[in-house]
Amino acid sequence: MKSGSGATLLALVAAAGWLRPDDASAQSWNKAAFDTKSMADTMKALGGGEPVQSKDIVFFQTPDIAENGAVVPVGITSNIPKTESIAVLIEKNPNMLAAVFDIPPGTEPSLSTRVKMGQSSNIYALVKADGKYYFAAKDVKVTLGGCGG
Amino acid sequence: MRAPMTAGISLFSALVAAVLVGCATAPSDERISADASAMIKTSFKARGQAGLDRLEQDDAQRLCSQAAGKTPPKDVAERIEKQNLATIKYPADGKLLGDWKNGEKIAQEGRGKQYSDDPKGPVGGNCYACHQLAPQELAYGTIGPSLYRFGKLRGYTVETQRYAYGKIFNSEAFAACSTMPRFGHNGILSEQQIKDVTALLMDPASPVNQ
Amino acid sequence: MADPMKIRATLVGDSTEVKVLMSHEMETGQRKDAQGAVIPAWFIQNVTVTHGGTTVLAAQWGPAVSKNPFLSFKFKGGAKGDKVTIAWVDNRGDKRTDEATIA
Amino acid sequence: MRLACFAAAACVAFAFAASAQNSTTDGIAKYREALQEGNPAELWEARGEGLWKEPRGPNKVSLERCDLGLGAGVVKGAYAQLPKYFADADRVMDLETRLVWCMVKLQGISEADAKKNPFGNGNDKKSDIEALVAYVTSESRGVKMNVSVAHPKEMQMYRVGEKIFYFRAGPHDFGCVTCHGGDNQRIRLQDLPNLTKLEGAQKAYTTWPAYRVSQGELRTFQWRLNDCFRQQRFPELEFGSDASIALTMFLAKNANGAAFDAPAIKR
Repeated sequence: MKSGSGATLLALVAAAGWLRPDDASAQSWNKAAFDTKSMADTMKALGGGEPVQSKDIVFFQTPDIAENGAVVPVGITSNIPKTESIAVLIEKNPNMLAAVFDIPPGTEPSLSTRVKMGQSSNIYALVKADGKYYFAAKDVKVTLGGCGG
Repeated sequence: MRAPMTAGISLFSALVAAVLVGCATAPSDERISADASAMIKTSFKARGQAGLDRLEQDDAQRLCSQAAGKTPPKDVAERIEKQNLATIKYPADGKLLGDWKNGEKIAQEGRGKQYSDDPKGPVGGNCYACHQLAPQELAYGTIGPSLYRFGKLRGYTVETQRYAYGKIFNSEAFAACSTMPRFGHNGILSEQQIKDVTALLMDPASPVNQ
Repeated sequence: MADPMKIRATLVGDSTEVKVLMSHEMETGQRKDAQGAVIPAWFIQNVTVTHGGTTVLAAQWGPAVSKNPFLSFKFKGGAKGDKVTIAWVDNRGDKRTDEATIA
Repeated sequence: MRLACFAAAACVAFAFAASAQNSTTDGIAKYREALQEGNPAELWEARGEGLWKEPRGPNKVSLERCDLGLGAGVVKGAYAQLPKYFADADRVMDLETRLVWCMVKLQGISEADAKKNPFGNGNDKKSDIEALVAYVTSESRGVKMNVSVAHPKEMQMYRVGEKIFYFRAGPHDFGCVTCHGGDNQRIRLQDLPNLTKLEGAQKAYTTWPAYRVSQGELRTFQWRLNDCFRQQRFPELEFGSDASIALTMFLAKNANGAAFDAPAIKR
């Protein structure tokens, strides 16, 4: 977690571009954010402030070890007031960004879904609350399969 | 009163009849085995590199199937072990240890001989499926014993090298009806591959012996 | 056309819990077929959940969301008998809309 | 034990490996638990129910008059009593072969067409059989397994199935028993049920069919057997073959008494 976290933070900030409020209402899809394939690419798209690590973002139902990387359950709860959106990023996937959820008022800032992981990696939960960005990280190991397919 | 009595008697006679019929017609164990062999022949189709000839059992396979997961009777076990011991071919150059790094790759490789595998593709020993070897690999199976520190515990002697090579070549030479494949005897691994896996077990520098 | 979603909407206290399974390949665009040709990306990009005409969740997904996606969340304000509507659109423009009654 | 380990530095490495192993097992247990919250098998169940009720085939009739052993059209609890002997076919049948029978006899679909796609592969090759199996088996959830060997042909299938379980052949000398004849065994990190014991047979049989997250597909018991034989390095087990039914009979009967609990979700 510590090593390379500077670069990671920059990457997270870069990804923040998709979280502009006007994206939520329309059926838009932020290609630039989903297309970034590396830290370097992501950094080029810089914009927005640096996110702050927060203990108020909690992972639930997210295993330490995934028996199969094709389906990794991820549950994220944000206890930060005025949470507007929650994003799921996988550090070592070819494209880091997996999903973004906009949370309107009245919807609990807590959800669970399932993502693919190519290898053991950090999962980041990135939260936008009251215009500011926060994140939490969880290391998930992906094990080998069985009898060689 | 009458009705239940009648019912009771007829139920009783039905049971007797059933038992008698059962005794008269229940096929013998040999008959069932023969039926099973016949059924297997009509229930599979050749695919890829796996032809129907693979359903033909050799002596050891037939006797071990009869033993039904248990150790066969002592005389049968001795016969199987003797036959299989005679098949072991030690390397002509006398060198039993290859490269443990290749051995580790072979131990990790699960592909080979399945109808879904490329016949030209890699064939591995898949040792980790059943055995613990190098402690760095946590995803190991437990069908076979742990082989962690195999050489260190037994001593790096030529005798142990020969045992390890021979066991990989033909496991049934040492334990009739072992669950371990006869890698050399059945042509799964080449002589060089068996040397490499032997090195994984017996080379003092191998991670297995750290 | 895509198979229907499987949606469960349940009143838990004063919140409605929504659990949905969607039938979709969620192909990454990075896999190759047996002939070595790249299998084109094909995945759900937008998911919108509405209740009484109001959006209660809007999502953008990339191909890293698992095949046959699962999503679970809660919103306040639902009542038994109300309808919850879920719609998705994928990168080919295929769409699917299904609804469930809050139980 | 601990003191002895303390003395030898190398022992520490071993103890570390052992504890890493335990946390691996615990972690995987938690992973499996997390998967239970939503099972995509439900998508197959829903499609299967639709297929069951939809008039199809040249005869344009549904499968709602199909007799799965408890009478025409009775689906509830039917799977918990299969395989069984069907007088109309004069054969012991498992669910898959019975579904094929009904598709042929009721709907007028040719046997070749009914059997042509038993194991689906993605959106373009969805299997009707897998969907129907998902639906029918879901209607036995919670029902106690109660497979009969009262008919001589059922008993014959059971006994032959047992022999096939122990049948070792092929380049690796494998049989079902190789992986499923001992207690507390694993392949890599996958637990292997001991199918020769009541508890193992019950746990294994009552959790198929299952959604396999590694494939993103719902897989039936016929698939389970087919893929076991592939890994045994055998030729391909034919769908609905007698050997497949015999083995199913052996394993299903051994699971008697346990509540059926599928479609499940597995790695």
